[in-house]
Amino acid sequence: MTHAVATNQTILVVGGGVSGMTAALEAAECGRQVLLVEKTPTLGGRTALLYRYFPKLCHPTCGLEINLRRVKASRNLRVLTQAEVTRITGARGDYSVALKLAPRYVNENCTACGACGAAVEATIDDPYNYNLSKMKAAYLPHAMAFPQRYVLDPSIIGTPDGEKAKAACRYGAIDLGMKVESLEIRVGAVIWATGWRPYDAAKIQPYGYDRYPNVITSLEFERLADPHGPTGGRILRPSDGREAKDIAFIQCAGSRDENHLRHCSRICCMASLKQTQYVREAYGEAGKSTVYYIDIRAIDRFEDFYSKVLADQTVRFVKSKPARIAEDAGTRDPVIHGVDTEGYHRYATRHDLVVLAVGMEPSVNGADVPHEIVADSSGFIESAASGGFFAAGCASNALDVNRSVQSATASALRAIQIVRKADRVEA
Amino acid sequence: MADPKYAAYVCKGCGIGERIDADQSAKIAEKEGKIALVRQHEFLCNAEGVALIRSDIEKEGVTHVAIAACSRRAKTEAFEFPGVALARANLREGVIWVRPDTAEARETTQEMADDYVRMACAELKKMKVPAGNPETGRSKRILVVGGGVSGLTAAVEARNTGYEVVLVEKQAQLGGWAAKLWKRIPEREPHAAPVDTGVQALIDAVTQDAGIRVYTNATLAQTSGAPGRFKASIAVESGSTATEEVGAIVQATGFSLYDMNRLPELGAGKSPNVMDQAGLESLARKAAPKGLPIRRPSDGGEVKRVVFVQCAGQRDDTGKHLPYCSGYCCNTSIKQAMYFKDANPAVDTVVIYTDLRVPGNGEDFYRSAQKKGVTFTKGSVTGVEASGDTCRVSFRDLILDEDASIEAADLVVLATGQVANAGVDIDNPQATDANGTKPISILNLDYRQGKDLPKLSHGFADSHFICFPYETRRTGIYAAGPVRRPMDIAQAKEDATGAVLKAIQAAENAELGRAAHPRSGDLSFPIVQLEGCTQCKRCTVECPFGAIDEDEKTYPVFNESRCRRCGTCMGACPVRVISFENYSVDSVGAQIKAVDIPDEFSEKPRILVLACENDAYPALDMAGMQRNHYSAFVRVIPVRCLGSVNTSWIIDALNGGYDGVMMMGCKHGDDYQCHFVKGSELANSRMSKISETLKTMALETERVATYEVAITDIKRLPVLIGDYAKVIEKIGLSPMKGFA
Amino acid sequence: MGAPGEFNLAALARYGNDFLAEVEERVEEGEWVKMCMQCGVCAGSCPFGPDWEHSPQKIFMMIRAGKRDEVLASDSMWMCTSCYNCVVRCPRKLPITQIMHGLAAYAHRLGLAPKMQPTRRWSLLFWDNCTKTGRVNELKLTLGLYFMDGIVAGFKQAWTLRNIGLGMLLAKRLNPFELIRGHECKDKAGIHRMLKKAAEIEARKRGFAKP
Amino acid sequence: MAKKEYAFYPGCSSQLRGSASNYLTSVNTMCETLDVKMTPIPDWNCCGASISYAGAGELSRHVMNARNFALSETHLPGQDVVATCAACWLGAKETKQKLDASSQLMAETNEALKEAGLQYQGRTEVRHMVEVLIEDIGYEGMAQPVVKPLEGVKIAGYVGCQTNRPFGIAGESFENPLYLDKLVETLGAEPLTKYEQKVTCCGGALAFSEPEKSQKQIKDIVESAYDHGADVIVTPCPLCQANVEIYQSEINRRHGTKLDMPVVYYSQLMAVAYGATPKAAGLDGHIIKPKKLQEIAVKVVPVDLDQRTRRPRGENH
Repeated sequence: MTHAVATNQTILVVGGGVSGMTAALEAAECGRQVLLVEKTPTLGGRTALLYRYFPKLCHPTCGLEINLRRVKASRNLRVLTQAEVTRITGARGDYSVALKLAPRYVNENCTACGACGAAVEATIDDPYNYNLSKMKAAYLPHAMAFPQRYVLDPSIIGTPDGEKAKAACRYGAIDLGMKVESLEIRVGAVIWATGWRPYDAAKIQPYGYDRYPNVITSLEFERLADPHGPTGGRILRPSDGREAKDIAFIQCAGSRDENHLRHCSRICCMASLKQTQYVREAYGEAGKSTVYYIDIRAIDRFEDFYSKVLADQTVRFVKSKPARIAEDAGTRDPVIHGVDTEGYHRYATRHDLVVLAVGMEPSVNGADVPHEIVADSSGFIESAASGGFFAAGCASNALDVNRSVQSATASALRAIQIVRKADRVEA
Repeated sequence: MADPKYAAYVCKGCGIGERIDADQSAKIAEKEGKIALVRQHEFLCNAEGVALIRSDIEKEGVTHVAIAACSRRAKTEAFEFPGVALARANLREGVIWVRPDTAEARETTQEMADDYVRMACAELKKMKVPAGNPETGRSKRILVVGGGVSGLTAAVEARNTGYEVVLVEKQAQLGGWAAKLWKRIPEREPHAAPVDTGVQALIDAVTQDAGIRVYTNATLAQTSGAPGRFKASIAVESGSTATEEVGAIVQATGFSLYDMNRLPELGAGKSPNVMDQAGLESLARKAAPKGLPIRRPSDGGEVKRVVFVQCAGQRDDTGKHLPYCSGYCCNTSIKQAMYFKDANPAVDTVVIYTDLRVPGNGEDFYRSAQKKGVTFTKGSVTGVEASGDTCRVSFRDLILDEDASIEAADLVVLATGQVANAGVDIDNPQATDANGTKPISILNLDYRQGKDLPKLSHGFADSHFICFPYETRRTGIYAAGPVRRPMDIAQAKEDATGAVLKAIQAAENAELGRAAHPRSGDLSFPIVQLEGCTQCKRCTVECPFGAIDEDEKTYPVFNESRCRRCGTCMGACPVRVISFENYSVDSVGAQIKAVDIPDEFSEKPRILVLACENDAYPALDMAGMQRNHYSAFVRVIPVRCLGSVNTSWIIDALNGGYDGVMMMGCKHGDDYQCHFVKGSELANSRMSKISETLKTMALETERVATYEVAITDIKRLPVLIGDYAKVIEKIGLSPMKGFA
Repeated sequence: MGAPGEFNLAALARYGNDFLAEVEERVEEGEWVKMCMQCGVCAGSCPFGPDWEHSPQKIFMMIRAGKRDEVLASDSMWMCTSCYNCVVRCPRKLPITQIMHGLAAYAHRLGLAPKMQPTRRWSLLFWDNCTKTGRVNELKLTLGLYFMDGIVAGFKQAWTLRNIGLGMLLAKRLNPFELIRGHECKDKAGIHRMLKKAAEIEARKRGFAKP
Repeated sequence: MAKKEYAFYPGCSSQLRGSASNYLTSVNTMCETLDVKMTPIPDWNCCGASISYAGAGELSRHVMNARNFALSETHLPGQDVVATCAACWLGAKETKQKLDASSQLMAETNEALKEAGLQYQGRTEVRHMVEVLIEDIGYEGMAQPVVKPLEGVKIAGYVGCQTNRPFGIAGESFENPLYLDKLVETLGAEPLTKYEQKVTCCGGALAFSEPEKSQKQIKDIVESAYDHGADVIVTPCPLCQANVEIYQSEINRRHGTKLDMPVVYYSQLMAVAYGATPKAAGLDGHIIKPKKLQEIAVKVVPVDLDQRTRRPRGENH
């Protein structure tokens, strides 16, 4: 599908995470022509890497399955993966967009039989496990990947491994000669759904993420709990592979902090509350969770979930932003130092594992997107109603999945309003 | 349409050719499947293989295609043949990938493959290409119920998209709560000060647009019909009723404030100087436009000290007040404190909170208030006593860890929460809402299942689904704004915009006779043979979407465009008169019968697995992708929803000699994950009743088992299957073999 | 010393802005106090945290709660050893060290600081010492400190620490001649005039009575 | 004409015959080798240090520092003011920032300075000697003159507070600065990178007024150095150096410990590595003798070296 035809009645959606897929599908199911471009080799985005959603503790891949079915069923929606927008010119109702398509080295003949993966030896960091594990350099991103087609990592092109992969494929699906392609298309409206990235925990120096193996991020913790993850769903300590049963969750790791992210990332409180239930799921009464927080932001009916966790004997809450983490030289246990501000109680508490509830940073900061787009000082895009650009989901604000989908649905309508004006003009 | 012509294609790619005898499978398709045109191919999904099928369709007039290759979830873009009935036998993820590649496994693996070919052929014979719902929509107008910010936004956005709007507001004026505010919370940088509500501009846009018909002082006397042909009878002030035909509905009926008079302990009713946030807004609206300071209601005295009490009657665990958090109130108190600080920095303003909840850029707004000298105190208020013209606010200071009090507060503002105006609780029409008032119906739907939208928790008409916030249980009717979930103006506008898109989509789908989410675009629809119907009402009661009404003789009346194609009605029908063209009691029944059942001495049990196509079936696929092996004795049939499973399938299977039946559906209960809401729950209760029947058949109850399965259960499923196979081994093969 | 005339102490209301306003006007960096969000990072970061009664964040809350006497008479801010841990970690970028110093200085100016607080006396001694000649006279400073509590205590102190003194002497890091004539700036007089002026300006600006 | 020239602000403790005079000695030796000319600001005065807060007002402190700026602007135009003492650097840098940020404070300051017949234009840049080494000389530049790599010496890099916070050295973390380790490595010694007390406060400001509290800090700092097998602690701060070194005997007396850990300046390491005599490296200025360094310092310089390095150091003192 590298040759996507588009007109000024087409809506371009940038980003194939839950927000982008939603915006694209809702517009397409209203009968509009939509082109969805995704930078990575698969749709699904960040939520596909979560184990469960709060507050229902249901699985993100369940909704993803439905959305993928909708994608497969829709005749109005076309998808380009490994595609990036490099330039946008024109005005609302008629933009010309330059796309850069990275080579996959695997064509549509691929049946995802896995022979190439078995054949190559080289391994690379597995970004779908936040690099907690390695994967073959010929890979299917994950079990829910769409398109269901393998990818060759550029690092093995021109190496014997590349040739091994080619030799292993019986369907002529591997094309080592693929090059970067560029593509110029015309669209009427653009929806930015470029999502977010976890704030770089290493920058939060007092917590020693860069120095202590048993200090990890909330995103990495999701992978540890996930049966698809590097530990097959067991919560193991990076330092020694021991089961971590006494786990600390530190809120506002990078958020609400003028040294890092000024804004509140909204999701982290609920995410940590949810993760305390992973600990319970894994160990029952034997598990122990401690949440260090400033304010618990369990808004609207999320409060029910908070109350449930409050009642859980295995979970303890400490109103404190920890000052620093030290490491026990012998056991490599992280020791959290700080003060419980409700009455000023000093503590130095040892845990098996510390999970930093890292903040949400927009993946595309204002500088990287076309100048027509207005971004606030945090890098969140403020959809300018006057233009033909709209932000959806976490590109627009720190949002949970539910609110991201709302936001994406709304921006789909705004985009439709632009292109229908365009087709009026055409007619 | 021409006579059906059947063709079957057996793919040998991805190792199928090596692992099973494709010739044999092809022969089976021909002989047992009675398929005229059977072909084998080395690599069916490539361009040349697909071209072969295409040319058979064009040149040979093939109308029905069975593909024995990979899972129905794979290679969908290759195997897409518009206007052709398609059945797929899953020989890859479903057979060779879940079986060990060993000599001893070869025989059972071959049997597995052969059965799936038989099943696909049998299904194909029972399939028709759906023609689409004949009862298509006529109207694409959008009815908006409620004239507050959410409703006004919905109306304007619908118009901007080119759709006509009918707006019904029960009050005399438009604007709702927002029109009662002095200013609103900023949503853009610098988040430094309250901003204009912008509601007047919205009102003007609506009243000046000829494409929007506005009814004020009006309510819905009745709403009938379905997407594309809703009929709304609107009772207007004069007493007369107007009738409007609309394609879809946005319900933006907003909220009522939690009644502060239920909070005497916080001084409500004890002094006019104790008020809720709305009370303070009206004081501000009186004073601020004239540039006057807000004065004390009791005596018009100067206001020197204001205390804001957060979570007043909210986040309550005593059961007396609202258990939830309304989310917007922290920002609102910050905004209101700024009313005072911006006018006169000398006024003391204290916000007493337990958790300050200002997500996102609210943090900047919080910071701005601190800069202006608003004092924030983490504490829990224990009481407010009025004495003369001031109040004493007693609280526990949680930071200083001591009991404290603020004397001589001129105003005390209680941050009370939002109570949804969501109409009557259809499950319990007599129930009163959180304010103790008995709600009256808003939509007055003439639906068999009740007058209003089903409610979720705490009386809000929300969606239960995290990924699908607009999923409604009443197709074509979408809740927006605080009726759905507590929210502020900015969120309500966003929400209303999204809801309008869904409404437009529903109207468009109705016109084309297509299903709405989650089976978007599905052209099949339930067909009922009324002559066989026994008026048992199960379908009308059990339909999760209230799609089926009853006529005066209590026969079911299907409203296809309300229907979501889950098949729950089909599963419910004891006399099997409900079916879809491409999914019916027969199409599944035939697959069950097609399986070759070895005799009781073979030591080869057969276990029927009915798997939800959205979670259990993908999980089985992914188990295969991970090469997690499982028993060769199972035969899996994907179903739209466990709710669509008709008990007759189970009975027929057992009569036919199957040794056991595993039903794999989604989690049910409070946190249900069934995308048709009640499907898995209904299946579960139906199966609980089946044990009687089993006894009469002299069969062990273990022969039918239901499981809650999640899409992530790629490791668990093979284990479940293995364990169940052991159970069957233990109780022995079915005595029913050979009787069928 | 300036009793804060225009601040109505009598009617100092709990959780009112009176004391906060006083701090903002009269204490170095005092305008930052209101920006604290009570996260507690400063409290946990202070190396001398275990030694003091009120953590910085708690002192900020006490100021907002209008606890004027408790704050100004507190020994806590005198425990600050100027390590700036709290400053670099504060998520609201409050100059906490400076505020602690400012509060201490203000308490001292009002004569409310604990009289025998050793750091208060040490601080005064130091300033006095370094401004007398423009440079610190380390020997006089040390001796001055020893004899702060009188001759006897001084000799005791000097005796207990004699090895250190001796060591420093041997290491040529304590210069006995400093007693007679130590380091000093040439323009002492200029420095004194300059500091006198600075004190006047500061008093004028912060509304103190003339020093 | 030297490669680089700076206005030198030695500060009270590290002036001649001050408690850190050996710091000065070693800095001079080091600078000579690096061909860096340090001209003391004529008639410079005390910064007031952070501890003077109770007596000093805000403005008085700024005025004290501004006086030094004014003097350097007049007498050493265009040269950065370079301090070797953490407290001096911090006090001066804070004043510099405050005055840059507030024209009012600037005016008030100059109003006061006028009394001493001075005026500050606001052109001065304030830097620490460590910044000069890292940013102007660079690690390669520091490595180049090494004639006696400090082989086999295990060194704990103790940064302390005020060289590290609130300003710190550009590009270094407040919690885990690495420049001392890099420097130690540059000089051929073995850095103890895992040493976790590198930014612990020595309680210097309260050494006199709250001795037992500050000595508790010192105890941790020294004991941890022993735990990591250190031969010597290196620091950039005269207050840290003094406190951590001289109170060890007192701590031993109170706690019955046997602490005897030498504490030296980075400049001393460099001087020794550059071939300076023990005296020129200020090694004689210690209560706890840095034996390992002395051994290296007395070793004869191998002859097969270029002209520059064969010249004996420290004659001009």
